[in-house]
Amino acid sequence: MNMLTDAAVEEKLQSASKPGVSKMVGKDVTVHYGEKQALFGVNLEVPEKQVMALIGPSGCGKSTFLRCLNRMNDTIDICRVGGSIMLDGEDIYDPRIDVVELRARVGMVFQKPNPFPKSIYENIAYGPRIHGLASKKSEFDEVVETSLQKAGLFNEVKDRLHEPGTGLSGGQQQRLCIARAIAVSPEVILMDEPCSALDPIATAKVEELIDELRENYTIVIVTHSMQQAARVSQRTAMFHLGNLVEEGPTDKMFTNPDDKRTQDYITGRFG
Amino acid sequence: MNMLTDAAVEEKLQSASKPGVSKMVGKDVTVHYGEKQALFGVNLEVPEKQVMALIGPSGCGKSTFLRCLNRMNDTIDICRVGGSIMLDGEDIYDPRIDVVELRARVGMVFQKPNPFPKSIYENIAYGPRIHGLASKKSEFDEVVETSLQKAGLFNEVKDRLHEPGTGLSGGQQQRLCIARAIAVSPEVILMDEPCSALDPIATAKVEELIDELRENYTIVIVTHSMQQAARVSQRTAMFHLGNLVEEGPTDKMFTNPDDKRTQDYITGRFG
Amino acid sequence: RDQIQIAGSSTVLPYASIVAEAFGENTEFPTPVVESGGSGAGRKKLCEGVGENTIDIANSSSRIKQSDIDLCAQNGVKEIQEVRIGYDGIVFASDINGPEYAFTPADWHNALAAKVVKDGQLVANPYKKWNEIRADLPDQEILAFIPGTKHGTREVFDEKVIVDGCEENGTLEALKAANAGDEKAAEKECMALRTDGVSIDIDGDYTETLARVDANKNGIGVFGLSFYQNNTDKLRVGTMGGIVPSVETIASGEYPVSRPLYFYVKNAHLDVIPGLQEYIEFFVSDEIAGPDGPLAAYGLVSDPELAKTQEKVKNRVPMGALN
Amino acid sequence: MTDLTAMPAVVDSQSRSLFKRGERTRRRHAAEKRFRMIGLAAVIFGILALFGLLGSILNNGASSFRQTYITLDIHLDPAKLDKTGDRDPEALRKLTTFSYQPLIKMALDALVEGKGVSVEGLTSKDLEGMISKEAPAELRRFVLAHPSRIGETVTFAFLADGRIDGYYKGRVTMATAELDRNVTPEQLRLADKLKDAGVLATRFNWSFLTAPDASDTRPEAAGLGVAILGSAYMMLIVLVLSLPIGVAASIYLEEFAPRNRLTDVIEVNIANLAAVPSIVFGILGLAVFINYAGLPQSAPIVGGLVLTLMTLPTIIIATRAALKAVPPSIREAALGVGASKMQAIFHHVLPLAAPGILTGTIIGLAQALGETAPLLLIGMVAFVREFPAAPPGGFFDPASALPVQVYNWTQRGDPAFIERASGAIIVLLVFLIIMNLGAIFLRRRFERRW
Amino acid sequence: MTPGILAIIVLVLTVAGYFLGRQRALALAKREGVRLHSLPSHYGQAVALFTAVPALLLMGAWLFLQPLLLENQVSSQIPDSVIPEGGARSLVMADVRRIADGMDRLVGSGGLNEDDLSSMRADFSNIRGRLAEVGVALGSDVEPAVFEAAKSYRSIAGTSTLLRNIAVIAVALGFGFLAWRQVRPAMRARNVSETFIRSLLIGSSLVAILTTFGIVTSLLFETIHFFRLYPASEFFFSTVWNPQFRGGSDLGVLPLLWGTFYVSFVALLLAVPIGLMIAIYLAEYSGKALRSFAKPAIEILAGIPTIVYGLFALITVGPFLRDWIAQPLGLGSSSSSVLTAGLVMGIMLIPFVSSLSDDVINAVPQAMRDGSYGLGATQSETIRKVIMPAALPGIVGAILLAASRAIGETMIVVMGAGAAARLGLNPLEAMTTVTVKIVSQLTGDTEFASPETLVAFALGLTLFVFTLGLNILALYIVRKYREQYE
Ligand SMILES: Nc1ncnc2c1ncn2[C@@H]1O[C@H](COP(=O)(O)OP(=O)(O)OP(=O)(O)O)[C@@H](O)[C@H]1O
Ligand SMILES: Nc1ncnc2c1ncn2[C@@H]1O[C@H](COP(=O)(O)OP(=O)(O)OP(=O)(O)O)[C@@H](O)[C@H]1O
Ligand SMILES: [Mg+2]
Ligand SMILES: [Mg+2]
Ligand SMILES: O=P([O-])([O-])[O-]
Repeated sequence: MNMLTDAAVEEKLQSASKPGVSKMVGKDVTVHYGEKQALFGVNLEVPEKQVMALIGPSGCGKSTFLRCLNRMNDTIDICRVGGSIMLDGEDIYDPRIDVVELRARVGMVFQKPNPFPKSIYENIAYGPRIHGLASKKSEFDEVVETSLQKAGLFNEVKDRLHEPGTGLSGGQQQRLCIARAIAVSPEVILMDEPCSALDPIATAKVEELIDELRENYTIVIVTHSMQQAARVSQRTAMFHLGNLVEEGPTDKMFTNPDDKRTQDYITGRFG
Repeated sequence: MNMLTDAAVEEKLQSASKPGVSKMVGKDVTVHYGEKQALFGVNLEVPEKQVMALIGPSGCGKSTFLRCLNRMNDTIDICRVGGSIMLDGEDIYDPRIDVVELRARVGMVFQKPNPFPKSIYENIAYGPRIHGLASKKSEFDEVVETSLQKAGLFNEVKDRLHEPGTGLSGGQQQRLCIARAIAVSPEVILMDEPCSALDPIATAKVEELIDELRENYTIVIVTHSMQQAARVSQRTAMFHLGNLVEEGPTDKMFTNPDDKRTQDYITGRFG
Repeated sequence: RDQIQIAGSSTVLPYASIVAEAFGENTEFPTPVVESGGSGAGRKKLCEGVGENTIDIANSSSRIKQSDIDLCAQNGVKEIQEVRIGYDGIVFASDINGPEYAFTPADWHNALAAKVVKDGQLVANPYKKWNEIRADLPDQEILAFIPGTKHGTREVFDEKVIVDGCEENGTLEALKAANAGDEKAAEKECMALRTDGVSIDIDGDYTETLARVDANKNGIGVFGLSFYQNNTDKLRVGTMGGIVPSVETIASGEYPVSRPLYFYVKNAHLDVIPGLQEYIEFFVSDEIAGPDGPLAAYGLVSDPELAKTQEKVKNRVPMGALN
Repeated sequence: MTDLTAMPAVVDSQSRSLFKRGERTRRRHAAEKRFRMIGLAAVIFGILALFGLLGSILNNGASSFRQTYITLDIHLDPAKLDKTGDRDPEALRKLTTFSYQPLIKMALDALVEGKGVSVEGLTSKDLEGMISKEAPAELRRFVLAHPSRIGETVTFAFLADGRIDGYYKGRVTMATAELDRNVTPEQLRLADKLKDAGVLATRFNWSFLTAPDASDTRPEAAGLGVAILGSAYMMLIVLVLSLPIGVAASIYLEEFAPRNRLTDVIEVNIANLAAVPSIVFGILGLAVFINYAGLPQSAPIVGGLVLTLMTLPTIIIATRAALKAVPPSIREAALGVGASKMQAIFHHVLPLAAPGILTGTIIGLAQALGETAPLLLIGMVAFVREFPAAPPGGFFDPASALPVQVYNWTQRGDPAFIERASGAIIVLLVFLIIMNLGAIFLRRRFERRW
Repeated sequence: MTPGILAIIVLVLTVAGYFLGRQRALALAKREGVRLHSLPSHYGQAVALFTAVPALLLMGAWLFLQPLLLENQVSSQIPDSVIPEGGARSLVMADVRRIADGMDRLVGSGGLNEDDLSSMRADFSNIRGRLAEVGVALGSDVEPAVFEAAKSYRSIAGTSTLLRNIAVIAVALGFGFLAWRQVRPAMRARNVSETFIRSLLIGSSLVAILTTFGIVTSLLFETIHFFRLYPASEFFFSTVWNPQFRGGSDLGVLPLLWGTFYVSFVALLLAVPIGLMIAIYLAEYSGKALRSFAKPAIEILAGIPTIVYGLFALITVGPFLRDWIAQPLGLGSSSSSVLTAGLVMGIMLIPFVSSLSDDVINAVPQAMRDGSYGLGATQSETIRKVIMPAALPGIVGAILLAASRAIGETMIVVMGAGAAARLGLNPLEAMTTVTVKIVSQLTGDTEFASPETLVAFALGLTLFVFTLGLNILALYIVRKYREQYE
């Protein structure tokens, strides 16, 4: 399957080579789960209004890093985070910052779809409601509809908006969670394998969405599909065993990586 | 990415064209979730000692059909199943049959990884223990190790076998669930997107495993990756909106499908 | 606070509630609140201090103790009136369908004490049946339900039945000899009861004793006279020293096992809590506490010296030192 | 593959059918069946125990809702009631119930004569004894309320004495009456005749639910009015305080508190409070609420506070267990869309934990409703005849409580009280069920699996 | 204005504050064209909280302090001469309050006006009678000095109440206004209200600590008293419990602790397995209908007053065990026994185990069950090996709660196990427990200051420390176990 048209390559090169302000910066990020160290001093900048892909073998720390970016790791008792992470120049691990505000600005789609045990409608309306993004019924209806539309789920569920979100198929749940995340229009969207349970068409739809979102939002996406990384991202970071192996413009990473491990990984010779 | 060597095609053609006894046969299978009908009279034969792939867009009923094959749908209150499904010529929906034995013979890997809140070791030893496949500590150790090996997880977790399985990364959990399922060596293994959270290397490893298992076991796999379906399966069934669109030898399906929808789906023009 | 608050003895409670009810019915004052919680606790509450959230009257089935008076004084409760309302008879009764019993204190001591004199020897209690103690007692296994040590009744039982019986049957002498003449120690040993399940302490009330007698037909229970009088169809009362317990025999002092009942009034509350003075006068009036009053009808042995009490109450005479 | 295939296959497909069970499977199924049967047996045991207890309570207590009445025509004789003839209320009030007794006696004599139902050997004292001692009080109340009717003849339905009533409930028989010094066979015979004459009847007894307690001499007049009010007041306080405080404390401990020594101390503390005997809470209540804070004796407010403290551990333990059981993915989902921790908990976790919280509340309140011991020390185990006022003032008035009434009545000498105690238990259980209905209903609505 | 009405006014202001705050936030945001930091309702909440909390705190403090200060003021006016011998100033003050209250009622009922009142004098008019008209009963006639004190009490109280009302409303308005002024779109209103709620949560969890503190202090004092009268070594190590009236009691705690432990153990032996099996059956096996009936029904068992269980033990179970087990086996002939009390108590405890466990079992995610069934596990295997471990923390909580109840239970033991303290192994013999003795010694006839009564406090404290130890042990074991299995 051919993934990149020439035009697309052109565009990607351009956008990637733009100096680009850094939206988020991680410095020497280390993470421990109890005794076990999961990240070893990761330094990574996430450029604004671009898509950054995190790749690497299973268990290498991608989700862990992603969860650091909106302090989702706070919820795991045994998890300790070191180093610093900046959002627009402010340290998000500063005790004075408001985690809630942070998370409102840095939204997340989790690896395992986790819809609320509520109706589909409520799943999506929840975020806008707590952030006061809508107040009238019609506004909510609209947010719900557009979010579902964007996630490519609306047609499938439009007749059952008031049935529980947990009764959806795996892929539907995943799209529901994407819709839920974009409904609050955060500045940064973290997506942990958003297409893992999706068929090619739904995947294409989500990728389209990501491309669209890039105009206004910064996106970090974890993916196992090299093709997907190549298709949607401008920059790619490669993790291995808790280390950041290398980071750079996506096309460079996929054509001419600096590190042997990256090379091996993307050509499938790893391990 | 090139997927099929000529030799492989050859082999596939042969095994698929073998008349092959049908291990499982679904006749007019219908499924309702409450009011909503999810499957509309599906007729499908699963040949013995082959790999059958189920493909189709998200929400089309693949998981539903798969769950019918070992009566996993019994656990969903609102789910009603019609039609009949045979295993070795015996109707598995016959009230007199033994569901436990059925499930022991037809194992399952779920779409969302669901490790038990126990240690990794116990997660795997659980099946052999209840089926009495091992009794001595050393036997269990061996089953655990080989199962984890096969699922390509052993190296990552060998130092933490007694830590909880829920503390693994998404992909690791998925492999743990695969290891758990094969540890009881069922006759038929149902896998619902076993590689969705896996990186290419781990995926390759699992695919290798599937290929190996095919010698002795019958395998049904749901996948969204056409490439994967093409690589591992001998036969492919295509679902759409709760209907079985078409079923046939994998290479035929991917090269010369009868149905327009299949064609569209595998070439990504669907929608 | 508008209501009189009374607390204390559960033995006095029925009488106090009869009076309270009548008082509420016949006067403009609200019906007093009568708590039960034990004499000790009632006196403690009385002595908690003066003030609206302390009680006015403590009912007691035994005389106030010096330590209580001290506690009262310490908390500013200086004047207390002691009002004796009558006597409570204590009877021994068994199931109505069982044999008749004619006891003496000596029998009871022989039946329940840990050590008794048998054939001139001080031995651990060997008796299993009543007729082993005395041939004219029924051929029944010994099983007694006696008040637990929390009850004032137990004190009376110990003193007027067990210790007297101990003396009567000569065990006291033997014990005194064994204790090198120490009277106190001997008396204490007199009161030590056997622990082999023949004598069973009841910490509950008479209804529990009745239920136990009901469940163990050969058991004998210790009851208050009024309780017995309410259950004459279920219980057969035993005589003590040949005397049948009744209001009359107790009033006359023939029947030995009885005790006086009291209540104690906090004088400081007298003019402050509305109706308090009226209540105590009402209580000891002839209409109520006299031999023909409702209390006597219910089983209270009325006090022959009631008139004296009425006089004292009228004059609010505080009690003097304990003698 | 060798090692996998080397393992004995669970089922040899060629030789084994789904319809035939292997030896091991059979054993497992037997175990399954046993387990299930044990479970069913346990449920049946629980329900049987309940029905056994309920049955005996109902059997003993149902009759307390019916009472025997004797209809009498009383001539309100001015010569006896109002010698001056000026209907001066002061003077009328001075007249005690003892003066009303003769009126009843006269009416009884007249009745026996009029109906011609005399019974041999019946003394006039026996005759008087057939009417409840409550009757003169009732009469006096009537006269005080309607002084103008002095001189008229008014029909009253008086309660029959407890023993007569017991005769119609099977508690008293001719045989026991022989032995019973409170009732004679003659009285019973007369009662039968009066019944035939339509003067004596047994009917539903509302006053059992509305009247206050009565003293030991009139079991037939004793009711639960004050106790029901007292219990209702206390339960109101308990519910209003213990549910929010308990849930709030659990949320803090389970969701917010840092895991440190202090939290451990609080945790052990709460667990330990559950083991503190209820009477010790009474000691606490006496010391803190009455002696220190100066709240009144015997008041529902103190009872309510004490029971609140007693109920809290139960609610907290149940709530914490329920909160623990909510999977973390739910919290993450909420936090991930930018909900604050507080919002995540109140919007998502609490609704999912609601069944457990409600269970804790149901059990805690049930326990509080049936508790006597702590009330003993704060003066609520008492004979109370005055009704407490309406809340909030009534919270400070003396009151009784349902379990207290049960406790009191089981201690009384007259066996008629045993029946009433059982009746009180029935009322208590009905009260309990009514109180819990809402919670049970809510719990069913919130129950869901995910 | 009564405190109730004042509170209602504050509440009304609070509600108004809520809407004003909300509205201002919305209006400002609209005018400045910026986004609100928090939801509009959070701004409302913040203003409402500022309106209500300081005002209510002030009101509470005032209500608490006013009587004290007033009392001081007025009671200095009362000459010692009118205080009866042996009486207390506080009682006279109660009269003063009652008279003042009566005057209020008199005025209220229109029987008098203020002028009449101020000219009224105790030595001339029948004040007791007039007050009786409005339902205020006095114990005796009113002394002039007391009446004057009552008048000044009334006037001071009136002024003070007026001041209070003004102050409280002013504070509510003032703080509310300040908070309202503070409302800007950038204000972190959510944080304000959440911090507040959080402190409420912390406060609530401190109630438990305060309760413990209260219990310990209310027991400690008398316990020390007890140990002054009775040697501690005897209390803790003597194996004889035999209180007497006139001193010379043996008050060894060991037989009581043993009885407590033994009876609770028997009760749990019945309640835990049965309760768990009920929970499992209801959560996993039974149909909806049975479940929705059986669960609340079994919960009724927890609400039956313990005295009923006690009678059941006394009348039914005790004699049954004696006639069918104890006597045939030659194990004694006591109708009250550890076994009787234990079994009956066990029945009472069933719902504690069953209902709470049922809820946690029900909360185990379905995916766990699916995982196990998918491996060919039977339902019972799934329950025992997967669901129970997952639900374990909650179940342990339930069992601990049941154990706690068992230790604290009184009535059933009194009637079922008897009142005799004994150290023994035979479960068919009568024994007794700590709680029984706490109740009986505390409510008995003995004088309060004697060791026989005071021992109740020592017993309470001992039991408290004992269960504290058990709980610490339990926590330790649970942690240890969890570490192992996680
Ligand atoms: N528990 C349920 N309750 C109600 N509807 C359900 C339930 N599970 C699945 N469905 C519906 O049934 C249809 C088929 O679902 P199924 O899970 O079989 O899809 P699928 O092919 O596995 O999709 P995916 O690739 O997204 O997992 C979907 O429309 C889904 O919403
Ligand atoms: N809660 C946890 N407790 C302990 N260890 C954990 C926990 N979560 C993750 N880990 C470990 O940390 C390492 C990194 O995990 P992480 O989830 O970041 O991997 P990942 O790159 O997202 O992998 P995948 O692609 O499989 O999702 C893994 O070895 C994993 O086992
Ligand atoms: Mg991951
Ligand atoms: Mg699926
Ligand atoms: O309650 P008593 O003190 O009379 O035993």
